Amino acid sequence: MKFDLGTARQLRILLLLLAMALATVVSTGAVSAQGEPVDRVDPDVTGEPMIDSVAMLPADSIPDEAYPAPPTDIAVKDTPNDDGGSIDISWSLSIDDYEGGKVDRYVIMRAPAVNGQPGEFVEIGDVTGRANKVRDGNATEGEAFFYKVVAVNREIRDGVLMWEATTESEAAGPVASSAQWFDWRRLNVFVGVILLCAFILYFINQAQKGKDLFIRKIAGLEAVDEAVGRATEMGKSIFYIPGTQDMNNVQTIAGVTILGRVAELAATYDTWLEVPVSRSLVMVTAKEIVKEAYSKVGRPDSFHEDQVHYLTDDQFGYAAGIDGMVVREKPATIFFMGAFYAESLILAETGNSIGAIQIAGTAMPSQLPFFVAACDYTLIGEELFAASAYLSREPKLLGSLKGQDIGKAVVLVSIIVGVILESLGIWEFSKLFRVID
Amino acid sequence: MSTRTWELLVVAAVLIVSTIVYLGKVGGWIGGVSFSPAVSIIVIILIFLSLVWILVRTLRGSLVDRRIVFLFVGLAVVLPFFMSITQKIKISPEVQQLYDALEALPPGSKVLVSFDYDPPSAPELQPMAESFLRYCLRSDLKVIIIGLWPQGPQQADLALQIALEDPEIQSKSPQYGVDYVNLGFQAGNEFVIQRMGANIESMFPRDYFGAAYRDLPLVRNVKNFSNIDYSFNLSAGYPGTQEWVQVAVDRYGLRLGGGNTAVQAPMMYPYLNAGQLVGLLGGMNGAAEFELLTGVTGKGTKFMLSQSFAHMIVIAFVIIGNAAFFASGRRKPLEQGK
Amino acid sequence: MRREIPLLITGIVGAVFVLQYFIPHWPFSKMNAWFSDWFSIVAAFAIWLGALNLMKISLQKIAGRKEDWGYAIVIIVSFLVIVIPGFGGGQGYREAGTFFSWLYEWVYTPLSSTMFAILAFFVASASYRAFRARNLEATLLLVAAFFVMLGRVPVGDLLTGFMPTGWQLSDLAGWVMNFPQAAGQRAIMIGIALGLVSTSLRIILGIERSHLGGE
Amino acid sequence: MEHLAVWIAALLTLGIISFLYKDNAWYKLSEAIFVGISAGYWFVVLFWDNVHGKFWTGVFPPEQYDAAGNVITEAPDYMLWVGAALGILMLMRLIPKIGWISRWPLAFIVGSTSGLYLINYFSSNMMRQVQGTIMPLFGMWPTDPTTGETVFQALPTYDIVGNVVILVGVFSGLVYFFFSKEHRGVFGATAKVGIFFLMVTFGASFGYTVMSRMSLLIGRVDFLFGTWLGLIK
Repeated sequence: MKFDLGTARQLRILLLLLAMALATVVSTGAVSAQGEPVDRVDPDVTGEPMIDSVAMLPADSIPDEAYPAPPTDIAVKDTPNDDGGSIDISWSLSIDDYEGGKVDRYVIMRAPAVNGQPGEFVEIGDVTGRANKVRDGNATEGEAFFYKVVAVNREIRDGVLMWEATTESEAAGPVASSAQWFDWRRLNVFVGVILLCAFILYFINQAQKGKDLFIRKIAGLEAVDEAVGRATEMGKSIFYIPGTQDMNNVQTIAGVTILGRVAELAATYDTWLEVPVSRSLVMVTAKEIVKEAYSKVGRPDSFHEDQVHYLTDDQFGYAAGIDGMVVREKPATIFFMGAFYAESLILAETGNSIGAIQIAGTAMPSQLPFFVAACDYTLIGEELFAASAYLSREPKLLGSLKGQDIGKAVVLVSIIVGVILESLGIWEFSKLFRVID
Repeated sequence: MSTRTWELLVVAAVLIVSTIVYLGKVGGWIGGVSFSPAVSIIVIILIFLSLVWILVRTLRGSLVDRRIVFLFVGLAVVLPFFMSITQKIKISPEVQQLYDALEALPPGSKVLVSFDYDPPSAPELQPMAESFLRYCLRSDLKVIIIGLWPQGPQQADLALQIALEDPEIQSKSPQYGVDYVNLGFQAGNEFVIQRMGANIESMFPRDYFGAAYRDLPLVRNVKNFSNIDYSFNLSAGYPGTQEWVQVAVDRYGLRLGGGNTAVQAPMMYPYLNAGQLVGLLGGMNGAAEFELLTGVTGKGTKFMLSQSFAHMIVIAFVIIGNAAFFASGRRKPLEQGK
Repeated sequence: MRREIPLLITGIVGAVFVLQYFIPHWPFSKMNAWFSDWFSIVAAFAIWLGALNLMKISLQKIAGRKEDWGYAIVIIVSFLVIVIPGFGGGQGYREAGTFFSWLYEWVYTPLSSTMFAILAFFVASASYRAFRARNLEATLLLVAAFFVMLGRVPVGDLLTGFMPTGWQLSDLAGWVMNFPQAAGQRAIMIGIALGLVSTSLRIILGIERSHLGGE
Repeated sequence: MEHLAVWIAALLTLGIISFLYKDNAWYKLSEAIFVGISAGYWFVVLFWDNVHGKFWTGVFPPEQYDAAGNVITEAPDYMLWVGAALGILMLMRLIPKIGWISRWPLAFIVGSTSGLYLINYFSSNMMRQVQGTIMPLFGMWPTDPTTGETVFQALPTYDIVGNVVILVGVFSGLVYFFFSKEHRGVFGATAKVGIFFLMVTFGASFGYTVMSRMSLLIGRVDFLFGTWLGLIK
């Protein structure tokens, strides 16, 4: 097998895109690597006594000692690893800010920069006392701003706001938000994906060079031939159910890929294959695939448009439809390959009750027990994805299975090493796998 | 008489009896039925005896018709509705965790509730929705409702109506738009979650009733998930808790509790174990436990007796099937009854 | 051309979707939103194909007077009964009080809920007929199922009330769910993730292409 | 109307349930209504939500005014035309001669799905799960804040057993999924243990599914005997 033009071009484009991404990452090297998490901003007042009415006393009647010390060390910076429009503000708490102290909350003020000097400050939100950072998510990208943090002490008696004593910090800035070209918090995922893809591509390449790759027997797939053969002997039809999800589910894609192999067999044996589907897009795809399979084995005339037909998008409408068809037509063999939900049970039990040979495959853990119980063979999880490679025996696809196995080996080794290190009190290793920052 | 005649007679009888009962309900001369404890016990004994009869039949070598199994399931679910037996419900740790996290929220915290289910799953999820909303409104938590399933917001509306009937909540007279808001449905599955992570308004420019996002005081300043203190996802499939974990929790660090149909719940345990979920309500049982914690008895608790009976029946049938299987020398297939 | 362009589209779109995860900058930050909108719109167009197909099959049944052709008429009529008020009702088609919402509440909801509910019967019948302790694996499956079924309803603790706290059925069920069950789920999950990554990669690179059909 | 509604709902419910007895005319009628109604329902909903709600109002935003009467109409989003174009290409399937064009939107959907799934599953279902499995088996090593010393703090037995079970389960379960090695010897034995764990998982799933299904049936019974016949107190 050789890469044809289409694939080679695609590979080149992929590489180009990757290179572009890397280049931009390098060129904007100024991006900070440590994206420290910032507390949530709560622009609304939370956790404070309810104010029913306001009876503000004049400012001169507020006792002097009521004014809190200002917050200090206001630090403003562009939020790292984002697409711009956001600035992080942090500060050291006012020395009067402690449980029962003189700070109820902090009000954040913002002013646009005019010739490098702050313009008019307006309130943009507030946080409760003891909080020392917020994120301003409304800072237009590229515009410079100054920020001030105001400590607020309030007197509330019986739900009536009596007075509000405020002390402003110094203004900090100017700072402008900008967008970054690489999210450094996701570097580990990036490396992981690249590594796994590299394993897979390496073995695909090896396989193409003719290296013999061993793949163990998968019982469910060994039985496909037999199941199609039995339908032929009995002169009955084969049903193929590619799950109930749409083409935006990889399980469905795996399902329709396997359909291609089954359709080839059915066409070879000249056995009627029926594919009722529950999504229009799946219908479109499945038709293409079955048609292709029939012409591949030289029987394009045996293909009927209605072999693949749509019932309804509705899960149970679909199940009810299939149920009726199974009971009335009594197929000899039924395949269930793809993503299933609750309907799996109705389908598998009904098929079982008419005595059909059933081969199922899904990566839906909740539906596996029923397939395991009511079907003759079941492909569990990853085996579904391996199926198309296994059935086709195409070296490229088998190579990718080998690559997956290497990925699995890495996972196993990492788990063992990680558990040992962690049990010895060394944490750093497991952090390599963290996804949240 | 032929089978056909019998069948028609039964259908006619069912229709006539239900018409009479219905007329009785409308006219008010037939009320609710309730068994006395003695009758309840007799009914239980009868069910048990007939199960023994099935066991004997099966041991003799033929599986009973599946319709008999169906009949038993029906009885096991219907009869407990009329029995008055109270059960002791125990709180499981995952429900407790969810409740504790909720309880720790200060009043005024914003809670995002996503309704990702449709009426068929309502028996399991609606009780959870009702008691969750009731708890939030009682504790002065601000509730923001969305739906990733088209029917979700309708279910939310139904649950809200029930919650708002609560006298304690009525005394607070919560206001739409200030204390709770229903942003409606948006198509796009996990993409919706992802875009909410950047900007919620861009996904829900108007609420379920057509008001603009920026005109709703509760959400006016809620830009994205960083402004949400807690979230709860009622899920019956795709898109659901798995997508919320993958996108909202893992990418945006949202704090998420899950309310799942029992079918989905087992898949959520690895997420729970890895700390991606703060707690989990699984199925009717989870709903009943949560009701117990929040101190309001709702449908979850009411339905638990039927649930217990149904489980017992299923277990009984597994045992009967296996007893026959072993008695018949293991491998020999049983004759399919008809 | 018929084959190369789709392959190219798949490859580029796939690669962009992988990259956008790592690149917060415009236009990658927007691509996700665009693609999701596009997907919704394409799906809405595609259902025309499905609906037309359903109508065609039903009409063929009626025209050919095939078995049960009467029900095909019912399918077409009920399709029209909901579609006409659905489109005729304008934007507020599903507001409370409309005929569409009435159909939804009193026809669609009971039908779909009951479809779901009759699964309870099948599950019981499957337990009676299919779940056999044939070997050690099947026995484990059954034992785990027992623990969970009994432990998750109050009756389980009633039966094991004599046991000390922490060893009652609900505790055991909790243990099964939290540890062995979670471990198995996690193994399946990781396996599926690997399979998905590999399948997706093959699709993006155009190695797996049967879903696009032939020339 | 209310009486009619509840009767229709009840009769349709009984119609579906009657399938349990056998395939019959009442069931077939209910089924046909269901197939038609549900196909129509999604047809309508997808049109309004996606074609109208997303596309139409996106490219032709309706005029809007804020409380002060200022125009706040959103700018049209021209990118949505691409989606419509893809959708129309999809419909080309109806014209056999140029039906092949419909592969373009298909390729688009398959491509975007693959890319998105690749990343989502890799990060959440692999990286995160590996991280979740890596844990101290026997205890923690916290640092005492007063003395600065690191001390060993053993976990309760319950957690140690649990941790070991998770470790063994995940490890052996993954070994079962190895495709490129024959299940023989120690490797085979580990894979066997893996199968045991998978079976326990399936058993638990089965138990939970029973729970779920029974709940849904309970919901219907509540409708029939409560809402319809009013027999439940």
